[in-house]
Amino acid sequence: MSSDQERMLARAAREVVPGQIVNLGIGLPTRLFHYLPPEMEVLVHSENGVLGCQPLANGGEPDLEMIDSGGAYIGTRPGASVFDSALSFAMIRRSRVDVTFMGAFEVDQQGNLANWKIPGKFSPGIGGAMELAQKVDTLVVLCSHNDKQGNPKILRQCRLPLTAPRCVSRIITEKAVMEVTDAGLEVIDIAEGLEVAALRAATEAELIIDEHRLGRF
Amino acid sequence: MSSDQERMLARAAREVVPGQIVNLGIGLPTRLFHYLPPEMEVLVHSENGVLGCQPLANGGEPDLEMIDSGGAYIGTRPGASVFDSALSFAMIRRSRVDVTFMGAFEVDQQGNLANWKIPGKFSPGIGGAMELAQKVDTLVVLCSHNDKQGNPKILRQCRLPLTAPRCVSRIITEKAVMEVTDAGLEVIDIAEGLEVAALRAATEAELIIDEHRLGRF
Amino acid sequence: MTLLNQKHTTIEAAIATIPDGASIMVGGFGSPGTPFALLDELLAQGQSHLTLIKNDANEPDIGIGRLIRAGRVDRLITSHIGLNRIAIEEMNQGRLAVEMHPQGLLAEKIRCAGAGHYGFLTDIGLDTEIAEGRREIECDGRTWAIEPAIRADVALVHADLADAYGNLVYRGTAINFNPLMAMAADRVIAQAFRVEAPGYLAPETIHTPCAFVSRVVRVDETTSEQGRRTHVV
Amino acid sequence: MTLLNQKHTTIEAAIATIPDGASIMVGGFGSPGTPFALLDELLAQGQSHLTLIKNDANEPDIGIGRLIRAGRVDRLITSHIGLNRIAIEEMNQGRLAVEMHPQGLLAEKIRCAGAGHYGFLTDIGLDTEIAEGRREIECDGRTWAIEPAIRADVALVHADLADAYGNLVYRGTAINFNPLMAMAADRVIAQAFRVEAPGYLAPETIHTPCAFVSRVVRVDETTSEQGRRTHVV
Repeated sequence: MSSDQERMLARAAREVVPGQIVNLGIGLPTRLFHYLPPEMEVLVHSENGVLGCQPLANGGEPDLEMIDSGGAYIGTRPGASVFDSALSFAMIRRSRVDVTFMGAFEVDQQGNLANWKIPGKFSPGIGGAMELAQKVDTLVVLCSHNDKQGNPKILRQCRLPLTAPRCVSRIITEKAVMEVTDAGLEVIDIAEGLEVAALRAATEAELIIDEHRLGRF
Repeated sequence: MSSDQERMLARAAREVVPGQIVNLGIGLPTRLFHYLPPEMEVLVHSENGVLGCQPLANGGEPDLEMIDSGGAYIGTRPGASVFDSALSFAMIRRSRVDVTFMGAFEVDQQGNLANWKIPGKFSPGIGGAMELAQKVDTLVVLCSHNDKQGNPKILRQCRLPLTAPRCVSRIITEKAVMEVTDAGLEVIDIAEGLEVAALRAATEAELIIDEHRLGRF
Repeated sequence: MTLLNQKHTTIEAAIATIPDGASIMVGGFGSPGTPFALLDELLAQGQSHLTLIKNDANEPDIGIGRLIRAGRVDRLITSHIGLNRIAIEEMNQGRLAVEMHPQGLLAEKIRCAGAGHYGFLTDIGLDTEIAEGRREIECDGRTWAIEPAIRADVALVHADLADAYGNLVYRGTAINFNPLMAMAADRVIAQAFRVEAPGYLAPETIHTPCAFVSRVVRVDETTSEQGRRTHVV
Repeated sequence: MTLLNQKHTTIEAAIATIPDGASIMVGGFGSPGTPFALLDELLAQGQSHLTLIKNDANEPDIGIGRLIRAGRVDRLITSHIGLNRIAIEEMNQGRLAVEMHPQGLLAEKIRCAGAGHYGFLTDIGLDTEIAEGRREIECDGRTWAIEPAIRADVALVHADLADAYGNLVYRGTAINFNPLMAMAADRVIAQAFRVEAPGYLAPETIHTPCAFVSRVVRVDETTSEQGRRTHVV
């Protein structure tokens, strides 16, 4: 994992309040697991049917019937429960999951999210992302600021098929932490050492920046 | 219990095949419990959420959280399960209950059943009767042939609000066992000592009777 | 939602969050699963103009029967009230509005709210009196009735065991409507005979995961109605 | 339904009841809960033109991946097939018809058939690509999509423990779609690591009551994929 990713995860962990129920999407968000202190009373929900996931102890023998939705073998912490897929998504649709962290192909200044399909290239199915995006109160996107070709992923308007409209609360990239507000994308934190002009140049969306209140991470 | 009722229950018990799942309605049908031999592998379903009810042993201390839908304290037999009301009725609507026995205010020669409401007099609510009547493959009505005033209960056409249309398979009264067929109500068995003419006189519905094949009970 | 570490509280504090006019789901089929202690506290605190949603009306002198007698219930959504002559009288006198549903549809309407849907399409009760007033639609050449989900502000549920996060385990036929109501209400208050530390309950044995539960209180097995009554349904 | 005392049988006899062209629900999210032994027997017996309903497509060399590779599957109803490149290829080449649903809707459509309804009304996916082709209706001033239930001829499920009547207990995240599919298919074949005498399982711990299960077979924990694979999802 790159140091950028480590910094993003450490920042993302600060979004979690003790006592919350948290869902972690496939990819980078799953790694957030390791940034929540073990003593912190947080239950990690995984949509395949478990509440209270915990990283498997290093070298621990995996239980072959215990995985998270990303396919990793997991353990459970005290207070954990397992249940069927209908109950798991009832929990999601009833907004009983407090926060979900997800990756993104594109996210825009209205809070629209696209992270499941690239027509003609990538369409393995939407899995559980749509219901998580639409129904969890706080959705935090955790993604690189630009794609591998350097194109912005933080857009004025998503071009790919949406996972859900107007669902994103916050975006955390290696360059900035942004909040989706009625007025647009407000930058809360900017990466240590990064100039505001450089951030704007790497971003297609309009950014609202108050340099006096800007945090660093 | 009258000897008529005992005879009806003994006859009704012959409708049950080992290995079946059986639901017993409130009132007389509940008593059928005691006519199924304990060694017979039958699971009694009660719609409040139990499969595998068993009469409480005489003088046995009741478990205050174990009742059937009629409110009687019950025990369970090997293979029993308990579950919530949604699952209990899923079982009913998916026809996973093989046979249900019910009382009746009125039943008619089309197999219509009325057993839940007497407008202006009796309307405590339908409870679970409607779904049982509509969805269980074999519905056996267990009722007196006439009401307390001597009026027929086995009619050409029900007059009270229906529990479900065309749902009854068999009717067992103290006077006869009748099968609902496309041609009408066919008498299978007649009470020991009862004349066919007397049966017809006590019945409003048209009865199909083949005296050569008539059983006695 | 309530934070996990703030759910275990007193019965007084839990019930004090319920306002006048609240819609309240109440677990139980007859006595088993009825949260008697929570209901008695609600009676003591005095909330009124309540809408109750319960399979039945208990009996005149226990459970929601006491609330109905005390004139605290404006409206009851239920399946069968045959064991409570007072509720029937109040209904017939027009002092208690009663909405009746077939029992399985009532369970499913509650579960449907708990699953986050608007409603479901059923063939139960077509061509009967129950069908009156229901909206019907054609799908795949057949007629189906739309049954809207039933939600509530509050659910009061009874469990056998709980942990401090609000995970619940029911017992016997006391399960009935409790897990469904725990999904369907905005605020869920659970009573249990024991409230253990998280980790006490095996993950596979939990009937209602804590995500659905807002408050959990311990009630005494020997002094609540659960431990004494021989009345049922 | 199958009589209680005639459910415990051999894997060969159980699978032999499945005809060509059957629609088959298959439990499992990734490997946990996938009935590998039943699927391998289905592969061995040769049934073809199957419609499969499963959360995912397993991986190319295990579970339903083997059936897809062998050209035995005409159609797959699923939520995500990202871990099976062969299934994606077959789909892109037009040799495998794939119908995708959001995972929670797929679960709920199956559960809805299991509850005996036609369908349910949801707001999930309104104003997205998923909404295309769905019928929508207005209720209480809002728009809802009709999601029809999904049923099947057969369900193949994996349990940890069973009894001879077909009562099932699942373990860990191997629960997932199994109890829902057991409700929704006309014939349900369950595999379990142990099949005990009725009475062995405590009534409160049973996840799927035997009423929903047609056949139960014991499979060996150490030789089935459940016991060996490290592949997941």
